[in-house]
Amino acid sequence: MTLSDYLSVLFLLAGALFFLAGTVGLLRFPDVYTRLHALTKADNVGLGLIVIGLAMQAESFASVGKLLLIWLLVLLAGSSISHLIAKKALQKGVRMWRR
Amino acid sequence: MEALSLLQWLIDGLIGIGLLWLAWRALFCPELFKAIVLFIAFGLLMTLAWVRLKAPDVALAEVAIGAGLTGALLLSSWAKLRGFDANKGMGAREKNSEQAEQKTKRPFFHGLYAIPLLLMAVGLGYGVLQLTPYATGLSAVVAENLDASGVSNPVTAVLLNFRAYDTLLEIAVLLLALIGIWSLGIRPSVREATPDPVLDLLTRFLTPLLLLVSAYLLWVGAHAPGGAFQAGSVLGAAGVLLILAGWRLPLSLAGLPLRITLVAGVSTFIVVAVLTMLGGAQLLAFPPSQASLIIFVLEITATLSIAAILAALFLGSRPDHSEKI
Amino acid sequence: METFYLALVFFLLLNLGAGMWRVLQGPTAADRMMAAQLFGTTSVAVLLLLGQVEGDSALHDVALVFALLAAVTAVAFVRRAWSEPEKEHDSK
Amino acid sequence: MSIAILYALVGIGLFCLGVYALMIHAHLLRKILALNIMGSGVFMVLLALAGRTEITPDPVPAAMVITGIVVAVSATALALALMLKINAITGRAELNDAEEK
Repeated sequence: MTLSDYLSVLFLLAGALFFLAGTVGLLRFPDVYTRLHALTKADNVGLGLIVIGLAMQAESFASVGKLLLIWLLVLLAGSSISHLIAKKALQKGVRMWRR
Repeated sequence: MEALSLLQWLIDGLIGIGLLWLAWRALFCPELFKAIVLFIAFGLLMTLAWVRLKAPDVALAEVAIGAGLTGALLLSSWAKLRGFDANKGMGAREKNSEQAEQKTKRPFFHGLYAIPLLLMAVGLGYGVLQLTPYATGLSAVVAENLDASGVSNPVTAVLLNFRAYDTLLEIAVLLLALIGIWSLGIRPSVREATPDPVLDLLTRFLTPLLLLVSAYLLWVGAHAPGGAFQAGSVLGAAGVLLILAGWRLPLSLAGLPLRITLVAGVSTFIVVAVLTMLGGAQLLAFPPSQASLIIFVLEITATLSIAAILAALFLGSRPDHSEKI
Repeated sequence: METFYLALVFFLLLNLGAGMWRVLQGPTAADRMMAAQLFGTTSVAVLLLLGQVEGDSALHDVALVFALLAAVTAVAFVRRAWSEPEKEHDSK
Repeated sequence: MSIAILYALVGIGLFCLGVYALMIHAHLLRKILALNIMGSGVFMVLLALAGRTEITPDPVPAAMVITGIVVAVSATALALALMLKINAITGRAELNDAEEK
């Protein structure tokens, strides 16, 4: 195992951790808005870290480019969709959680 | 090595159990909307199963159609159904789903149905277990003739050369489904409100990307997973996205130009089929020297037709009548 | 390395199973759809990892199409299926 | 038993679940979901049996399944349109043959 292998393992583990955090948040948080917050962590950071980890192992720049494209796409789509869901939920009067 | 194969089994076991569980919940949970979301999730997991079965071509098709188009179709039909119930008044809103639920509460008869089905499952399972554990099927035959087919991806070779008649009939079936829907004379839904700026931006970004990916899949299909179906369904998804964002085909294009696009795939196929027969060969048997070119032409027209048909299937009503509500 | 990737895939799949609870539980339609969204992103990660294990770059294409089409489904949800009010008050 | 056989058994399970749901549900949207799941089960059996090799799997079933997936989506679209039409005419998304009503 070379240094880049260790680094990539590190990134991948960190990514998996964010996915776990996202899932736990989705299950445990009290309302739509906080759950959205948890979901976007998994979407953006979790997948981003996994993409970085895999990009270190990629053979060609083309495949690194494709990996980054996938990440950017999920980033853009995920955040727009989250915005739309949150806005719709506010319009509909889905209650916000208060302690 | 031991840990590796154990992990493989765990992953496949999890996917298999997940598929069965999702199917069960999607079919037997009381709420329709929940059932649809579960079915979408089922389609996504199905994609992973195809990948595990080493069929990336099928995974691509499943992802574009099973996960994308079927989900959008089901969601929009559900919304129309609900909107219809809502129009009839508050009392009727939940009627549909509740009736469905009441009907499932007849366990005695349903238990009787389950017995022959269980027997059938056991019989089929026994049959599968009796099969030889290793079989190569037709892969050797395909590999032998791959050089003469004009492409190097075996699945594309089968779809557009060896069994091109399947594809011919398949595009015809798509067209028939569309004719069926159009002949139902469904009233178009009321024009939607202008999209939110963020959705507008997302659409403007996604549509060119969908076009690009579609063209890429068409090109890559000759030597790697991809091809006319996948490209066509991705292109069709671009159409669905535009329809969702409130865009409609301009009326000047909704007449003849649209119809020509819809039938382009099947008519090119028929012309090629007739020409090959006139050339003294069998139906759709391409001469190896020209096979590559013929497949290229067929794939392009098939992609355009499949995309147009899928988008039109999603729209549901005839686009040239959409203004007369 | 391969074992590690597969272990990661297994872990992510377990995550998916846990996330399914939110689809079943709801309570609003948005919650269910969000869980499906997480399902999509996790599957993209799984596809990328499997692509690395099998050395098959075609799986990157599958992941790309997956990300694109998941967005289309989500748009369908926001534009069509969730236009009805959640509670009993009618806006139309 | 190999992984391919595992998936073939899952496919049989999906098919039977689909048939059962098709028989007991009255709501047409459920029936359409059931038909789709039956189809997925059949595709899975086909591809699993094609995957019974160490080398690259048989491409012919894969091509057939791709065709099948596209046909399934067009059939689903037609079925959904028919369901909406039935709902518009009778007010219920169900077929009332041999009804109590």
